[in-house]
Amino acid sequence: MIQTVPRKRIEILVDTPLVPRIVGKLKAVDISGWSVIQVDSGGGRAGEWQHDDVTGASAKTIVLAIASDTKTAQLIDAIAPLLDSYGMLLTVGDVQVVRGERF
Amino acid sequence: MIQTVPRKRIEILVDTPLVPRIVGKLKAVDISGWSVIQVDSGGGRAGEWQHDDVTGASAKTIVLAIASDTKTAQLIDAIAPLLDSYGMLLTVGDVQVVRGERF
Amino acid sequence: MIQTVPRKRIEILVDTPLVPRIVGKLKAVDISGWSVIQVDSGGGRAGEWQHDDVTGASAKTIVLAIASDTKTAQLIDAIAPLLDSYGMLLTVGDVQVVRGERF
Amino acid sequence: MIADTLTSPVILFFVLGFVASALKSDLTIPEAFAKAMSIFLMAAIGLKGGVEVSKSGNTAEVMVAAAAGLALSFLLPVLAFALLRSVGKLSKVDAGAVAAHYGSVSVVTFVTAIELLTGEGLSPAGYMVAVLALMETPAIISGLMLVRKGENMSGERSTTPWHEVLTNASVMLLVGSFVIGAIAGSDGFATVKPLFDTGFRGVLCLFLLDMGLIAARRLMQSRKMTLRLVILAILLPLVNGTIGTVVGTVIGLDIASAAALGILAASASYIAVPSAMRLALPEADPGIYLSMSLGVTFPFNIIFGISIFAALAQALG
Amino acid sequence: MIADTLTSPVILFFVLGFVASALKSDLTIPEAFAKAMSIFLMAAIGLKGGVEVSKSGNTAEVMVAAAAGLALSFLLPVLAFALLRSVGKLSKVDAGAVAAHYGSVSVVTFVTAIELLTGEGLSPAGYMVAVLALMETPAIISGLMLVRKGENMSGERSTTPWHEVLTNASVMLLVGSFVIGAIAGSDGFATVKPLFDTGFRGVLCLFLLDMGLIAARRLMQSRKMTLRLVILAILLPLVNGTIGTVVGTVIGLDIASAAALGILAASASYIAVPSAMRLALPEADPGIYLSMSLGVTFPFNIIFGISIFAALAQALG
Amino acid sequence: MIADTLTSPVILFFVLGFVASALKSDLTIPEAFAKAMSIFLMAAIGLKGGVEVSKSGNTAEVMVAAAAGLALSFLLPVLAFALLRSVGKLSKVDAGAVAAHYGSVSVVTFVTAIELLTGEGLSPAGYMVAVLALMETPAIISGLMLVRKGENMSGERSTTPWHEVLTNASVMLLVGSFVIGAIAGSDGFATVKPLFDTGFRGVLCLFLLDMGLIAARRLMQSRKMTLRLVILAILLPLVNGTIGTVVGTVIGLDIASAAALGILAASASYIAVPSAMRLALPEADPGIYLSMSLGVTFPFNIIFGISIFAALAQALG
Ligand SMILES: Nc1ncnc2c1ncn2[C@@H]1O[C@H](COP(=O)(O)O)[C@@H](O)[C@H]1O
Ligand SMILES: Nc1ncnc2c1ncn2[C@@H]1O[C@H](COP(=O)(O)O)[C@@H](O)[C@H]1O
Ligand SMILES: Nc1ncnc2c1ncn2[C@@H]1O[C@H](COP(=O)(O)O)[C@@H](O)[C@H]1O
Ligand code: NA
Ligand code: NA
Ligand code: NA
Repeated sequence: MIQTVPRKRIEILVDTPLVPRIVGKLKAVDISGWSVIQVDSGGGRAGEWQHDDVTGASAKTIVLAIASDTKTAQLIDAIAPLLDSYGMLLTVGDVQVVRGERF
Repeated sequence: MIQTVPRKRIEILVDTPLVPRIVGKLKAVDISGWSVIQVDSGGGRAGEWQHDDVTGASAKTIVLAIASDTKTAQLIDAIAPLLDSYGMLLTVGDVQVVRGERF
Repeated sequence: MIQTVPRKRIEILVDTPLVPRIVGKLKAVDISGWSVIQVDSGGGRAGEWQHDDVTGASAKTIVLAIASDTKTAQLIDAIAPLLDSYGMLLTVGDVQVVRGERF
Repeated sequence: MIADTLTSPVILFFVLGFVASALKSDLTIPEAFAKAMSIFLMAAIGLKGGVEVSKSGNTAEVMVAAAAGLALSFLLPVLAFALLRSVGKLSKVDAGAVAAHYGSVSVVTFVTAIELLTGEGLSPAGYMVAVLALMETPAIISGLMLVRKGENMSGERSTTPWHEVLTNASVMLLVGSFVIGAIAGSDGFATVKPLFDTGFRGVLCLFLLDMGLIAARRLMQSRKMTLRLVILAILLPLVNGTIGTVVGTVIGLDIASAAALGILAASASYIAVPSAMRLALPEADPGIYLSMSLGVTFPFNIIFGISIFAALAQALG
Repeated sequence: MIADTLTSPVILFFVLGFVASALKSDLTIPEAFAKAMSIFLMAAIGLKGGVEVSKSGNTAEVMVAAAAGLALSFLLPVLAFALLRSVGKLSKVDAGAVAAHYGSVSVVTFVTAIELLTGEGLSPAGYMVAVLALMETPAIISGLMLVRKGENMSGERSTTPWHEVLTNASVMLLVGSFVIGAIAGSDGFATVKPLFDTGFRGVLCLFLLDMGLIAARRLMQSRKMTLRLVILAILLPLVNGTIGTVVGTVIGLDIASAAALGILAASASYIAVPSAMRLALPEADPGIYLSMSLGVTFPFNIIFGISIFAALAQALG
Repeated sequence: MIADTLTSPVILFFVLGFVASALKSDLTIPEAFAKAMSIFLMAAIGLKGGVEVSKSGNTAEVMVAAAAGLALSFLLPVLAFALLRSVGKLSKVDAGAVAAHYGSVSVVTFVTAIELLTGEGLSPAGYMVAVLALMETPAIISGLMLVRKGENMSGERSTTPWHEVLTNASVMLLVGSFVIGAIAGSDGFATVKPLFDTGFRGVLCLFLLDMGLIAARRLMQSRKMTLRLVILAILLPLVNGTIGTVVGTVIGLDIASAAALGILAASASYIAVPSAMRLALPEADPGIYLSMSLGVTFPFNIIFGISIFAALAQALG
């Protein structure tokens, strides 16, 4: 049997211009990697939106990171104060990572 | 410690032209928000496909929504009858949402 | 109540040129379907990257597949030997699939 | 004209795309670029049509052609539906969905026809662009009516997507640019002509390259195509195109415009109608209607259909 | 000039986009294509401006115009801030964010103005492109200073995004192409002119089609717009544009260049500033600044503002 | 010629992109647009090459040039491999992967060379486009053979991606458009010339702007580049380019075509080969081969290489 390790799957939905800030936080708590996925459109309390590159300011993005429980907790502590002003959505789920000791 | 609340992460894979219908269902059960991600290609029983904008009709999309257990159950009841004819794929996972009381 | 079945949600982050290889592995263990999502940018031990179509070689992609426990285990066995050389990231989570007997 | 067609760069790029896709090459056109080209082509023919109408202004003829186009789009699905049910052995829902595609039109087929016909000295009238726009969507309504006839509809399916039909993107763009062309006239158009006129044929080449790639891929990936359906995907354009050309001749259109009406009737939609069908008839199998219209009928019309209906219009005219 | 404006294809495509979006049509321009067009337009006007400056080389006049532009971008937000606080009833943070937008400029408004003015025989000087680039970002600094004045800043918010301000994409591209145009001169430009000159107006049409779609969507989706804000989104360009035109005339610019300076002052950013504000003032509501600048001020300037400031410059000049 | 090169808008846009990226500006070209431009450029040079060949038809010379190109693509990796192992201290796998890149060619380097050479009155023969297409992929095979020599291969790695090599997108497009150009001839080409000829240089400017952005980013993000590798990334094009120019002269090509063959030999692939290597040699580090070919060799060739091999061909010819 191949070895798997339990890790957290962190999903941060955030305005595209703020992605560098989030990546900064990830690095600050020493999370080893992240992946960025573009969101096309959506809706919430502030109304509906579509991605348009002309004003990139209203585009949204998902930052996905796999991390250990400890680092996840540190990240949450670091990001939580920004949640309201940045209008982010931060979810954490459980996953098994195959050969994932390094994360 | 920052507070997290348990919520459902609903992922609905659906043909792009049908997204407005799904969003309608989400609103009907009063789910507060959703995000739409474009799928690039894939394969299933009906064969393989690639996204092409020329005939948008065959493109597929993921609608992602974070919601409470109750609303998730309502959504499933509302969408299930359409699953077959629409060829959708509907999965529900558990996540912790940071400061997520509003969802 | 609508019936749901427990399944695995497999997420494979891989270099775009290698996607056909991964799809081959999925088919080999008889997983019925998959969906491919484009990743925009990211960072890891090998540094940061952005998607650019000019040299597609450095682009990354997520292959998403819903499968039963058995097939998931088979897939992991088949893919694990490639993890290092391909630089893949393979995570497995639990989801409930609505009317998902076929997966 | 077939010989000219087959050495035209426009058609050769289509063939190149088709061959590359058949060889499973990794050649692809980015979707955003393909969509941009189709927007460009629609704006360009819309503008040109509008400018021409602003010059001639033969209103009676325009009204007759428009009425003929509308009638064809509404009625052609009835015949197609019957053939698809009997010869094609399709279910009611699938037959209705496919029939709607054949009543509607393909903008790129029309644009290619204009290019090839003009190359032979046969320029269709400017108002044919308006006829094209008018023929886009009525077939959606008749396709849905054919499916629902005698049926006790309930739930989701009973809604006709009126809004989508009326504000459809290509209709908007074609009609909008047509009106802009008519308002701006030759002088106003002169200022934007360098892009919309000079670049037109080259863009069409690259767009048809993409269409070749997509058509061949459709054909190879479709698992639902039977021999009967392939035959119908060639028979329907022949029948509809003949009807269209004859109608055009009878109502007194010039030879080129009658040929253009024939080609519109022969062509099958692969943009507006599939989206509408996915929404209004989700049970219909997209694998069938896309494979027929994109995989078989489109290539057939581009390579043979245009020449056939041009010859027919000349014989009749 | 208003009449000419309203029959120009460039403006009519904007109207078409606006109408299509208001009718909730599914017509959309792929974002990659829209961004490509804006890159093209910026490169093209940058090049043309540089080539013209390489020919004339009236350095003193250029310096004066540049200084005026810088001063306007820095100072206009102060007036705007006061109006947004008092009349607009906005919070300090929102008022500062919006004020920054109105101090900065809209490249497309400028480009459209150049086209329309040139069509009337009023060609602004080539160096106005450099003024445009200079006016893009100073307003960001003053907007942030207005918010922070008298405030005890802490944490994230206290950082000014200097790097983003200085290496901003449109500034880079405008200044870069301007310099390339100045180095290459008329002869060097001749080799690339077919694309950058010939295609210009047509591309502007398609880009304004997209801007119409986006502007109307913004307007419909915004829940934060009050009547007061709508009025300010029309009042601010009128006030700023008048100041700009007067300043231009006073410092001795020719009529066309004074009008162009007026239009720059009247226009509001919707690319550089929103991104900077999202980063530097995340608490400010993007729904407000984007709706005002894109949804109201942009259409107002395109359709009325350009003609108004042209007329004003002619009256003053 | 260096002086002309450095004031050419084409090169200046490359420099602008490089500088913007080095300053970490947020200027980016949408990928779909970049890919669209590269498709356009390949279709355009393919067509032009084909049209020229249809006019001249000097078959013997074409065959000799083609054979020389094939031989260079197959054999240049052997020398490169030796240098990369000894001087570069690379592992066998990495050396083989890099060697394949230097045996293959860069389409954009070739296109830029054609533009700059033609500007100096040195037009390479039309058939050089076919030589370019032929040189794209043989190097992939030799690179893999060098890695596998004396190795007991097993599992995944033992498969050569023949299908990918033969139906590679750029080969398909170059060869396809070349054939279309040859079939259509001057008359057929005339109809699409406005787009493919008029727009060519301008598109090349914008494409090189993107290449500048990408090259500088590559260089900054690469953590694997050693000084030895940087030196090799300049030495290899010098050596290969000299070999190519000499071979071209020896087999009797005209000066411009010999220079073009030199530039092809000097250039390194950054599209076809990286993808093939990722598939066939996943253990090879993409950070190395992309940084060398895109980050160092490409800029070197664009700015210096083209002029060097043009001078060499003139000295020899
Ligand atoms: N912990 C992580 N979470 C999410 N994505 C990751 C993670 N680590 C690596 N990646 C992705 O995988 C790519 C390669 O990682 P690496 O092999 O560590 O350079 C990165 O550029 C990211 O896109
Ligand atoms: N419950 C949710 N599930 C998924 N995405 C959401 C949810 N709520 C908000 N979003 C996303 O976050 C964006 C901003 O939400 P809001 O701040 O509520 O307007 C929305 O436009 C969606 O893209
Ligand atoms: N097991 C699966 N995991 C992920 N995506 C799937 C799966 N099955 C189907 N899909 C997606 O749903 C589409 C339609 O599936 P099907 O109805 O089976 O043809 C496929 O083309 C995939 O994009
Ligand atoms: Na038809
Ligand atoms: Na302003
Ligand atoms: Na080479």
